[in-house]
Amino acid sequence: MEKIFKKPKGLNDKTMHYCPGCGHGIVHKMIAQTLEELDLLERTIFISPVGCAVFAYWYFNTDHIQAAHGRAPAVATGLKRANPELIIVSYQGDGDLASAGTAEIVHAAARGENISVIFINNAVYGMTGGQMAPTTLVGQKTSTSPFGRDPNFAGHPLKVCEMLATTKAPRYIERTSLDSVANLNKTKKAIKKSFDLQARGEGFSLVEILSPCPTNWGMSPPEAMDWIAETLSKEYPLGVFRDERADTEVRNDS
Amino acid sequence: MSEKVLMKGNEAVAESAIRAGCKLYFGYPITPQSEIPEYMSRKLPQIPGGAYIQAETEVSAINMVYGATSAGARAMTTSSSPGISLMMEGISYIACAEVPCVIVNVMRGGPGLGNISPEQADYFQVVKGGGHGNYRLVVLAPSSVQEMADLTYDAFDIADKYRMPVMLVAEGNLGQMMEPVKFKELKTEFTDKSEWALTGTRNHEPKIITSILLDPETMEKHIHKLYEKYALIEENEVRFEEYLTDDAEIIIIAYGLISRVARSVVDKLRDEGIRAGILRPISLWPFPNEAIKSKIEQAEFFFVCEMSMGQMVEDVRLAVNGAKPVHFFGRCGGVVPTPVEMFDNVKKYL
Amino acid sequence: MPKIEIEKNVCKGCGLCVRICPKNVIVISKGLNDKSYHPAEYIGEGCIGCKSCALTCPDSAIEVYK
Amino acid sequence: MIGNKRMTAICGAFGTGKTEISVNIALKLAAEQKKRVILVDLDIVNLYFRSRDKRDALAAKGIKVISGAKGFENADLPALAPEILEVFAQKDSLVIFDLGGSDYGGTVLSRFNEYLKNEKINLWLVVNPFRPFNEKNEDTVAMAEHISRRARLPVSGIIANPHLMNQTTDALIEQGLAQINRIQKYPLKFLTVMEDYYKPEMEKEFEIPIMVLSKNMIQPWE
Repeated sequence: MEKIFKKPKGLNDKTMHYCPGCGHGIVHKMIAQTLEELDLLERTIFISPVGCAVFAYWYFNTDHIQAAHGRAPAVATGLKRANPELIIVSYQGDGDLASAGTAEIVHAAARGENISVIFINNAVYGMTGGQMAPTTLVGQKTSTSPFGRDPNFAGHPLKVCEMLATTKAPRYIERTSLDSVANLNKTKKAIKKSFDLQARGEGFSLVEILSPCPTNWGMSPPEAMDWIAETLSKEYPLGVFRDERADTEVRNDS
Repeated sequence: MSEKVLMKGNEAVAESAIRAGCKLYFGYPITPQSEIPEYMSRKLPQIPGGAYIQAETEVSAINMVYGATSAGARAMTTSSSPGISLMMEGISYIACAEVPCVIVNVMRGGPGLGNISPEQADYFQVVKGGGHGNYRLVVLAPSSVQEMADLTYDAFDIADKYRMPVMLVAEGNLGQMMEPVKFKELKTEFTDKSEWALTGTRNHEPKIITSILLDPETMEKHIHKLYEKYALIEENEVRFEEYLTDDAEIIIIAYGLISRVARSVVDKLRDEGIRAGILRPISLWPFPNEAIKSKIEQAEFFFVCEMSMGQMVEDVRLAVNGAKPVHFFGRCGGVVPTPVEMFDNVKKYL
Repeated sequence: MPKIEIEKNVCKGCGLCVRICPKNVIVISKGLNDKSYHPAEYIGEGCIGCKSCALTCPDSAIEVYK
Repeated sequence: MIGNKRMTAICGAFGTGKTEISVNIALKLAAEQKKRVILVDLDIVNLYFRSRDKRDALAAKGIKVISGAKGFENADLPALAPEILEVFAQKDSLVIFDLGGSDYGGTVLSRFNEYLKNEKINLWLVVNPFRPFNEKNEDTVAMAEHISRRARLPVSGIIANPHLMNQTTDALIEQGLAQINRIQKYPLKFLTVMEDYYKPEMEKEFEIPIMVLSKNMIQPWE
């Protein structure tokens, strides 16, 4: 009998600190599997964000750097420009990427930095205790939107893939989810495509992953997955937002 | 061609950084230092492995430096006062994570947006902290274009040696003025960084660069380790220059460009038979405390001149510790003190 | 016959594998593991080796054999 | 000096001495007292050490200075003053344009192309081979070509300004001038020498007209 699914080499044996049913663990595993499959583990620098994944470096068998809130794409830029041989995995949550670090992510994308951004969207601030995030849905109750997000005061959710896809440089942008077998497989495929493109030097890619936060949503993990399928992915449609190589011809004015 | 070239202070910083092996520059334009990114944007793309990146903000610029130097490269960023304020978050992270880097602050008038005229009012910010937490920066203050070049070159070595950020501070007019300058040779040998730099895990166990230490005892231990390093720097890296202080009864203390105004004041005082001299701190941290203390006995008084409301003067007072009077004269808002008014102010205390 | 092995003391009992299993052959155990979670448990038969449970497991606690 | 041209624009790399030379040309023309002299500071690139700093001193010598919007001389705000247009209307005036440094100095001039195409104008490139980006003649020529395209005007001559400030020597001037002389593409109009380093025999020795510069931009400790 052959073992057809085992723990990837990119992860060590520590038990992750995440809550039961948290999406971070699922995505960490996919990243590690993919780096192993593409034989990129030894070249990878993983950038952990500020958020629940701040300690991601406890679990990966790769080099690691921890970035300030929102700054991971800037740190990624520096690393990659210093050593283009490195594979840069910039891992960010929605508070980190879509709030504190909007400037960094927009401009790293606009420059077409040859990095892979894995963006975990769970519509809430996890680490600090379930406060409203830029991605929180209208009407969603959080510890700082106790009556539900009111668009008259707090505006509407920020859609990162759609926003970044308005710039020309990004090579690949896709939104996936973790709520079904089909979507798990699509997520894994998207991560693999992103890393592969980076290894080929093709430019910036971002995979946004709709991910459960059962604790702060106040749901059991299975209920949280159902909520992604029924509610969250209605606000954030899944799909590919960019999959083409940008025009890179240099045109000098006189 | 001549071995010397005529350069602006800002250009000298840029050229000297390149000679020190800095291949990566990340920055954002701000007057009065924009000649540095302009120079870098012309030169670095021509160097193998070199890159000039115009960051979206100074916040990003310092974090790009954090990434680049973590990969073992020599990298720098430069800005002027308001931009340096934006970098404070990153500087604190870099100090804690023990990564080397060089930052240049070509200071302008503040607070707030202030103006583009020269000032020295960022002393507190860069010498006393600025960012959060327990850390120090090595701060170097040149007074000529030649020193802009020399100290930039040295700053990279100091940063690598101690694995920490080093900041060069210059007044706006020092960045803008032109003087002949001679550069050092292109540096080709560097400190071995393989112990800590992020290069992938081919030949070693996973490495981590971080500034998060959750456990209070671990954090305290780390801060103690940083301060042991700082004690070593206070022992080894103090820099200052003296001018006619051997027999001086009036010790003028001034740094940066204003020390050159002070020099002409000392000459004028000497012409009148008044024994005055200058002690010019070159490293603002580590501060030349011992040098100042050694002048207490001979001094009638100390006279501190700054282009601020008086910031370094507090460190002078700490060093003198009440043993002799410490007088202060400063102009701020971008006004450069003239030799005449400095002279008149010294004479008030005679 | 395909089968899965769940590492009992790594499992946090989140139930995502139970939710996703197309053959309903995984259950939450009544007993506790070392970490005081009720871990997931393979009922011992009916696995088709589809790997869905391993794919969804956040703690990489499941290995699949075929 | 300026020939039969009513207008002269001074361009070149950063810090080659454009402002010093512009001010000196304006002073010399004003001293001749033939026509009204207007100095236009079009340096929107560099905000320190610009000729507008000397506005009052120059006004006393009969030179009108037009620079950034009034009241904003110290601002990091490179706006052009609307009164610039009057130089094209006042046909009896002599005009010196002090352009910004580098390739971009020409751009601002191009903004006034609709007026300039009806004017007689010198576009002179100041070269100091001891400055970055002027160290090699091919870089200097490339810059001249770039400025010319930007300004939509031909570069009509070079002003040699070889110096190392207070470390200038006769030998250094000679060495710098010899290098500039090797530029074939543009005619060398004259050599500039700061008054402290000028010697009357230089004119003969170097076989070139010399404009002696008086120092107008000084440091507070000088």
